[in-house]
Amino acid sequence: MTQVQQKLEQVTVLFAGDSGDGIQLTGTQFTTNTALFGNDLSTYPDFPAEIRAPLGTIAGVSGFQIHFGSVDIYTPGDRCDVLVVMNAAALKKNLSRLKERGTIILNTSGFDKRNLRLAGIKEGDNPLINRSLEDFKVHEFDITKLTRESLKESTLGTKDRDRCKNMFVLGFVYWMYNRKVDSSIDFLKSKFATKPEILKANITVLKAGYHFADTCETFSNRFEVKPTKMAAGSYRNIIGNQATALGLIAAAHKAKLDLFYGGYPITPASDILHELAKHKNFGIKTFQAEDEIAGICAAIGASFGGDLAVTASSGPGIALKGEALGLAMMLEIPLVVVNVQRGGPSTGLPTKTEQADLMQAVYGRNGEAPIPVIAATSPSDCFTMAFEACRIAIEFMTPVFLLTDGYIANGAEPWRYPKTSDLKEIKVQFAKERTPEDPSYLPYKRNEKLVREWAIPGTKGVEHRLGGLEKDKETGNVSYDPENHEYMVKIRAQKVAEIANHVPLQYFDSGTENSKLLVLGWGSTYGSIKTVVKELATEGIDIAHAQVKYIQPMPRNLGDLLSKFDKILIPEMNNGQFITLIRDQYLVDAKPLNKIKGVPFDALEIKQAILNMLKQ
Amino acid sequence: MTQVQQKLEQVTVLFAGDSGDGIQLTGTQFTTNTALFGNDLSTYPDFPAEIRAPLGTIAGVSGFQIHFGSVDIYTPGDRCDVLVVMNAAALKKNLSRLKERGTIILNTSGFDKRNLRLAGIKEGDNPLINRSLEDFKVHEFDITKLTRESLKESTLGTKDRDRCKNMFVLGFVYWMYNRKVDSSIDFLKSKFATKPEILKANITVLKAGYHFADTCETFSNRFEVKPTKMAAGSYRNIIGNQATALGLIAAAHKAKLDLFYGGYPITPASDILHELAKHKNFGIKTFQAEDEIAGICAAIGASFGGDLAVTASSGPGIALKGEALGLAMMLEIPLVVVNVQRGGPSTGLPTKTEQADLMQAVYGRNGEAPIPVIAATSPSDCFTMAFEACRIAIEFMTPVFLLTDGYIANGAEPWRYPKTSDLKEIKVQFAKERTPEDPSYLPYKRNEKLVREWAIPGTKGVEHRLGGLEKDKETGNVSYDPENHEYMVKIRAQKVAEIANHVPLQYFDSGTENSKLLVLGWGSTYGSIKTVVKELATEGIDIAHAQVKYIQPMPRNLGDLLSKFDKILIPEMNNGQFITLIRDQYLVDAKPLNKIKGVPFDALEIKQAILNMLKQ
Amino acid sequence: MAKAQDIKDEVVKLTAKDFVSDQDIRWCPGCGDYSILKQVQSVMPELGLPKEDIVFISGIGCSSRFPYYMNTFGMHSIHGRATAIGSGLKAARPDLSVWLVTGDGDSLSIGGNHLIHLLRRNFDLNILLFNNQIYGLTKGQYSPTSEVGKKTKSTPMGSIDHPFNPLALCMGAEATFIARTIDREPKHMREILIRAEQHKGTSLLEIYQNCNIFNDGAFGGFTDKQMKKDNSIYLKHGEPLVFGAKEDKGIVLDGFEPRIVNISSEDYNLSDLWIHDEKCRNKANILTRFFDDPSKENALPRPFGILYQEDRFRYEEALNEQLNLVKAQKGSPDLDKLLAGVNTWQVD
Amino acid sequence: MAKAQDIKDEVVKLTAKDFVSDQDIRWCPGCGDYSILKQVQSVMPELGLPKEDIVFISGIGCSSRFPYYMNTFGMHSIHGRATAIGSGLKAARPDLSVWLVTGDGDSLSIGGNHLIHLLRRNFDLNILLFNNQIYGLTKGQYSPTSEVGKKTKSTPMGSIDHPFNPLALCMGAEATFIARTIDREPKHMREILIRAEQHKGTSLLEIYQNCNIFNDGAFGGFTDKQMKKDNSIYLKHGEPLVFGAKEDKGIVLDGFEPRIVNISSEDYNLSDLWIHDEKCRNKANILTRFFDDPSKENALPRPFGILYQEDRFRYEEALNEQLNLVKAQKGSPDLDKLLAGVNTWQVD
Ligand SMILES: Cc1ncc(C[n+]2csc(CCOP(=O)(O)OP(=O)(O)O)c2C)c(N)n1
Ligand SMILES: Cc1ncc(C[n+]2csc(CCOP(=O)(O)OP(=O)(O)O)c2C)c(N)n1
Ligand code: SF4
Ligand code: SF4
Ligand SMILES: [Mg+2]
Ligand SMILES: [Mg+2]
Repeated sequence: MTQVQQKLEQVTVLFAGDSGDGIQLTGTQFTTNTALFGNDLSTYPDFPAEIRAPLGTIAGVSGFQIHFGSVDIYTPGDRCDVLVVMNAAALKKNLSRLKERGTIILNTSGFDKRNLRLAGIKEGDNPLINRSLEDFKVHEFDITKLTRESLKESTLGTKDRDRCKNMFVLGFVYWMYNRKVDSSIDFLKSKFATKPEILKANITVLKAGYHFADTCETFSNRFEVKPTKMAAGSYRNIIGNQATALGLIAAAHKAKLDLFYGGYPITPASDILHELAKHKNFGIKTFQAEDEIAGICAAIGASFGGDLAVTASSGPGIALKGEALGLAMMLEIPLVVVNVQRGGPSTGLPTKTEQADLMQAVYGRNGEAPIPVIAATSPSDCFTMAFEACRIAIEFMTPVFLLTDGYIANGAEPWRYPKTSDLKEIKVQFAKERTPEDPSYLPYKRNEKLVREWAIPGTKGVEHRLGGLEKDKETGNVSYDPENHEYMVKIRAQKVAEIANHVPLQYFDSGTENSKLLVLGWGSTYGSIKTVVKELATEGIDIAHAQVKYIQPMPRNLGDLLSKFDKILIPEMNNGQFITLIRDQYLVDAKPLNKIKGVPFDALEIKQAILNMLKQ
Repeated sequence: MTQVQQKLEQVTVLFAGDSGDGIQLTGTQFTTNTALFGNDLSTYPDFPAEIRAPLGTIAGVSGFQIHFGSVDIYTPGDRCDVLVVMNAAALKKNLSRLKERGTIILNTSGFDKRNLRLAGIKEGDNPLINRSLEDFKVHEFDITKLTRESLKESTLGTKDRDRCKNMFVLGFVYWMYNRKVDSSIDFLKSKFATKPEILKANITVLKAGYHFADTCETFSNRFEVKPTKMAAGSYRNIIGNQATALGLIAAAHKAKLDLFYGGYPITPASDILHELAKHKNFGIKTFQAEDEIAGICAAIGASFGGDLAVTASSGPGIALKGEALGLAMMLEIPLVVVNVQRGGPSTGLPTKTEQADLMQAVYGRNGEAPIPVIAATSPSDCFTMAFEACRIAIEFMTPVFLLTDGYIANGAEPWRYPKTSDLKEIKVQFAKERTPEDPSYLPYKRNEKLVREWAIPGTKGVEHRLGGLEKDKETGNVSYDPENHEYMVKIRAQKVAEIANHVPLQYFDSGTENSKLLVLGWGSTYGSIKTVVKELATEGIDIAHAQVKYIQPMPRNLGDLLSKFDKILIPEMNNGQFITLIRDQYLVDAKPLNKIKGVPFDALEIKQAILNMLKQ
Repeated sequence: MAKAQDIKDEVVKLTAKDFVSDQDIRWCPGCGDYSILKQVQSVMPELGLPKEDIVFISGIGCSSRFPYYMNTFGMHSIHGRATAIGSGLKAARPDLSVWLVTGDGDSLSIGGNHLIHLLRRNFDLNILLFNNQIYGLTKGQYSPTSEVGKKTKSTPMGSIDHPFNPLALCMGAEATFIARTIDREPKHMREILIRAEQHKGTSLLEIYQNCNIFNDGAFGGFTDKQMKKDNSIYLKHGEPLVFGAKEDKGIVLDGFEPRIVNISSEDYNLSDLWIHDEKCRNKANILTRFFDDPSKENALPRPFGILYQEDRFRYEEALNEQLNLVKAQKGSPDLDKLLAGVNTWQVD
Repeated sequence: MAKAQDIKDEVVKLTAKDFVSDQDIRWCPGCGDYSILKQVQSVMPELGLPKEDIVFISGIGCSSRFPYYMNTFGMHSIHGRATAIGSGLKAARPDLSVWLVTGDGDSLSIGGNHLIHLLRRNFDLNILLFNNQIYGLTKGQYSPTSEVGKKTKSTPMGSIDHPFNPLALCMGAEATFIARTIDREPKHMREILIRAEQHKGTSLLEIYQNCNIFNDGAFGGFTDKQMKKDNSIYLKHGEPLVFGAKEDKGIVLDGFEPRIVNISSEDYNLSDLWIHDEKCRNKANILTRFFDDPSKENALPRPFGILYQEDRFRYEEALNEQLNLVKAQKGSPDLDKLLAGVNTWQVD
């Protein structure tokens, strides 16, 4: 039969199934393949909160969404073109995310009585029967059976055979998008190097899926998504948390410091620890502490000793670090604190995303304790900003907050990775040895950037004592002097303010100061806003977009830039936090657009808000 | 010799000496006497940071300032009329606080070689010799010797005798201000009931000081400060922390609940625990926990059990409570959290005052975790606001922050104490028992004020499970539903906002909306601002003054009120925190006046700022 | 734990089913937590308490989901703090039967401090410590009870933290009731649960729990049919320390060192053996150190049952005594008097 | 603690004075802290280390002011966290000699968790725990080591918390070096300080310290000339447990119970006595329970000296071994390779 080959600019595929169905693996395999093929892409996994949520239920559904194209891609996509579902619960949970007249690839064996019951679907409502899917293009087949059949020869048990069914799906989708299966075969070979039977079975099923698609009657269309025109360079695919870890390693490497990580596991930050632990050959010391307080305190100890010290956590864990953060600020030693934000408050929604810890980062300490705060905008930007956090921490002898969130931390995208030699230099100037003849050492003497020296143990002649009590402005000795206290509070604030002179100016990502409206974002809303603003441009609506990554202090020119606009819209995945900083600092009547659903903005939501605001 | 009796409207006396000199006792005795005499007054003790700071040094100086008058008194006074110093260090530290041509009462035995050296005064600079005190009225005598002489008969050892010298000073000052010594004799009798020798010695010296002043030649003036015309009622003198404790007890009493206090000692909040522990007969359970986290968590447990639960601390301790506060907010159970603010950041200046934990109270938690924040304006207002904190916590099922600070917590003033029957009612409506026939219990169902019920263990039929994960809006079961999450985040915020309908409207303490400038204060700056604004009024300058006590949510009419002014000045003992809330919420260009010296504003400082602003 | 003081008269006879909540259970299929839940639900009716007088409090972790599944009052609190919350609740409400559920991470890592302080204060409540030697909920990092060398995501080269011996730690922290059981011995678990509840004071019950996803078989030596009898010893007060598939092995004390002997041989018989005495702290301390890896040659068997039990005053009891005493001394509280204080004056 | 690895060649012979900082001491006159400071300063030169290789870290409390007075590197950190900060420092810088100074509140109340975890990890550093059985700095509330019934500002009717036995707790927490000394026995203190420094692993030294302002005489039983010899026993490895003003009393073990006997009588002589063995955990556990109130009839004497010492691998050592191993395996780090990862593609 003739197969039409249809060209597409962009496609969103959502793989969904039980958490035991290997959905995440299918998704990452398809991602790697797509990246190597040369498409721009963005992914977003959606785990259930449970380790092994009850089989077949809505709560147990695991999803992986990939958006790829021959054009630039900024988000994992709002709604999907293709929905792959392994069982009834996966369909029920995700159907609303499918575009009108979208395609469904459906495993019929996941729609038996038991599965319907577990998904909470009454028997009469079985979507395979009740015509509710009529408006979609549905391709249904019994994947379980097909998998078993293709493994008739295998010596594996049923359980192990059934585990291969995700490969059937993968093969099927590869065929749909005209792809080669080689990258996945390579992957399987290394993954199952010691388990030849399993390896064989997986490859067999992968190919079976591919060939099935090729030969079965149901499919008449094959799609082609041409490689994206990307800037020249070397690319790889990268996940946010991994990028954060690499950024930290790269910064330590450039600064010629050992990296010390002190932390306590917490979703969704743990993977930073896991990633760092893999690269001990870079001299990285990872310390899994007894709690978050010990994690940051160990990092403070290591920083005092001269390591580049890092701690990471998510909201509840960061809450525990407030007191120690105040100490680090007072000691004026380098420290990077990563908050991979998740749905809050309290334990909240650990596996969901949110941007609601911004105020905690800016204000969540006792006393006047200003700390620089920066935020990453995308998975690969985590690398850039982690590197920046280290640079600022070291160059300004200060703790620095880096905010990412579950969305970009677990998401992936292609990354034009830099060469070591292209990375900024980070200069560490430890205090030098002194002889008894030198005047006595003044640990709180500051340079022109208001920064004091890093004087580490082992350095002759610079022995000194630090502490959390207010300190004399030069000797660092305890001082209760009122004037000194005011001086110190102000100089610490000025030092942080001074950082504004050493970070990039704010720029428009789209539009100009003559645009009708400014969308001002921060952090991970970047992709959603960018997508909308580009779309509006094609519709002839000129919107400006600036994405703030340096939040405390804000870029020097931000006030100026804001003053050009009558209408400013600030979308945030929280109940309005960044907007309070903007209104306070610049007295502009910016308007909020808040989404607090544990998931990123859909482009449509932002578009609607812009259009509404333009009308007013 | 004839003694002139001079009438004064107000006087400030500062007692200063070594921390072993009994200065605090002298001060409190004089305070009680003054209060009983009928003067309005305000006091402020100034302890050294050390338990027993090195004898004779500046660091070891303990001070007690009392400002009293026949007119209304709002602060402990900026500069003093009379400075009593027991040694050289006390003089050196405090001389700058004495008014021009003020009076010094000076113990010469505190100016020997050793004392001068310890105070860091070169021998040539001995103020008793070098005429540097010429412009003041100095009364110097050897108090140590005089004390010893008056105790010639006593069987006490020298150390015990010397300990009485503060009584000599007290007697002396009583005479100066035309007072009876009876109240102090009563006090001594009860204090030393079991130590007759010490009692006798103290009374002897007290009288000796009194008579010495009467007979010695140095003194020609005796002063009279007439009783203040105060509103009719019963008065007592009260210290801020004591008032806080009484407010909590009173609220529990009115609500007919047991009071549970869980906390960990920290300066300057410990006295709340100490005071509560004294009144166990009110059924108060005080629990000295292993740390601040355990303190608040124990309180959460007690609140879950149906007690009125309270925890108190200061900045560093509050920093540790952030995570648990988020939980309490999520559980929606009553909890009062008192922060007696001290100089920060980090360990900071533990014995000094500051208002720098406001942002921590408003924003210092992960996720969207709004909590009502209120603040007390004076020592006696701590009672009112502690009571209010309890009322709001119970009526709105929420944790509530009460902010006081070292200044008002340790300061004292006369208090027209209320009758139990005059206090607002606090209605507790526990969930009622249910039978299996009743529809199943919905722990998160809300009433018209958006408040859920308090359903405590032991109540049949309302068994339910709470937790820090996001909860279904009615059943309280864990819910990952996106819409439910957004709904819950918003409803929790609305509930807090709703409180604005149940607190007093903001009013002008002085001035009107036609005044030229508004001074907008919060918390403990009340007295200083009030003093200035009154003074300016007498000079014909009409300034409005409003003091905000309900900070989150702000009073309903505050925006309106602010919109009437072109010039708004916000004085704070921090680097500008309240002002960020005002600017953000009302977009008014208020101007800051910040003092970060660990001590309250002098009236002059505020006056200057007002006058400058009026000129612009 | 003591029975709640004023047992309501109208207590109807409850069954295990009455303690099953309406929530779907979210543990992995095969998780040891299921068995523990079932045993707890099945001993609840034996407390003779109405459901509303029972409270389950937990921290965070797989194990800490427990309260959701109990049809009693419950709180799923924050990580490591169930012990502190339970202390406050018990101080406020001595009449309740309070149960704390916690994991090895929750209680011994982040919550270590509250645990040891609770033990010394001896509030009358029960702690069920689910030890699976792993962080389950955060997907498998090593825990403070994991063995040295454990390879996990956070320790790809093996962990280098010497682990806690939880019962030894609790002994050092002044615990008054120390016991151990295991998910796969339901009968034993029920027995010990009842003894824990009967103990007046803090009962610390360590439950070995298999995490079949991240640490499967961690306690295989004590559950495997072939091996368990040689690796475990089930303690009974007043009885000699006998174990082994054939009940042929016993423990004697060689000076201060415990040693395994063969009691079927000529050299030793039952009367030579160490007699278990729950009340002896020094013996209990040695028993907690029966902690060998069971795969080791000549490993001492792991003790199950009650290692130690002591009667000591309860915090909440002492607290209430003070409250009663002061009320007796000072009479009923008079708020007006308190507000007035000592020195007052009148302005007319 | 081991001597720092690369002792600088040019170490000049230092004296106690070299370790005196320029800060005025702010403790109350008569405070036991003075004596401890002096002994520490006087043993410092014996370490044979240059000043810059020594670091003192403390938490908050009177005792925690200590680092200010030492002319070495130092950090006066936050309450309860010196142990955690010290762990990180030692992990980062195994070459340094690290000393932690902490109070009974700082280490056992708020800092309890980090203390027990530090002990199990066995970082090679020294903990000086100043135990004055009170919160000094906050003006005299009872502490976790205060005796039951203690009347303080926060407990006007007497405290109702059963206290910790610090050394028993530390034994339970897998400590490898446990010792006790007292402010009023400077010579003994110096000896033990040196032993603590020599121990490779975490050395936990409890120092009884008189707070003459808020808890004067708490250790009077062990300092009073008349009584101290009858109330204290100074342990020596390999020697029998003898004490008493006339050296006439000894300890024997009656089964598992220690008992005081008169060795001047006929019934017992030296060879009957318990021989101190620092290496025996079971004996050490019993020794930590020599914890009677000395005023009690027949009180067991309080042990001073080293109760327990064990050799176990140090965390920072294992950490560095792993780092070296992986470097040996993977070769020197190549950042470009790391950044590129496994799957890359080229766009021209
Ligand atoms: C403050 C805080 N830190 C970290 C976490 C993440 N976290 C949740 S459970 C857990 C450990 C779980 O281990 P365990 O207590 O042994 O329970 P298990 O899942 O094994 O039953 C961690 C680290 C959290 N929820 N809160
Ligand atoms: C987070 C925090 N909580 C509480 C305090 C108050 N605080 C300072 S020291 C201390 C206890 C001191 O006792 P201890 O450790 O025994 O030291 P000591 O003063 O007796 O030497 C307390 C409660 C604090 N500084 N920080
Ligand atoms: S991860 Fe382990 S402990 Fe958690 S539910 Fe699954 S099997 Fe049980
Ligand atoms: S209060 Fe006690 S411990 Fe603190 S310095 Fe004074 S005597 Fe020493
Ligand atoms: Mg576990
Ligand atoms: Mg102490």
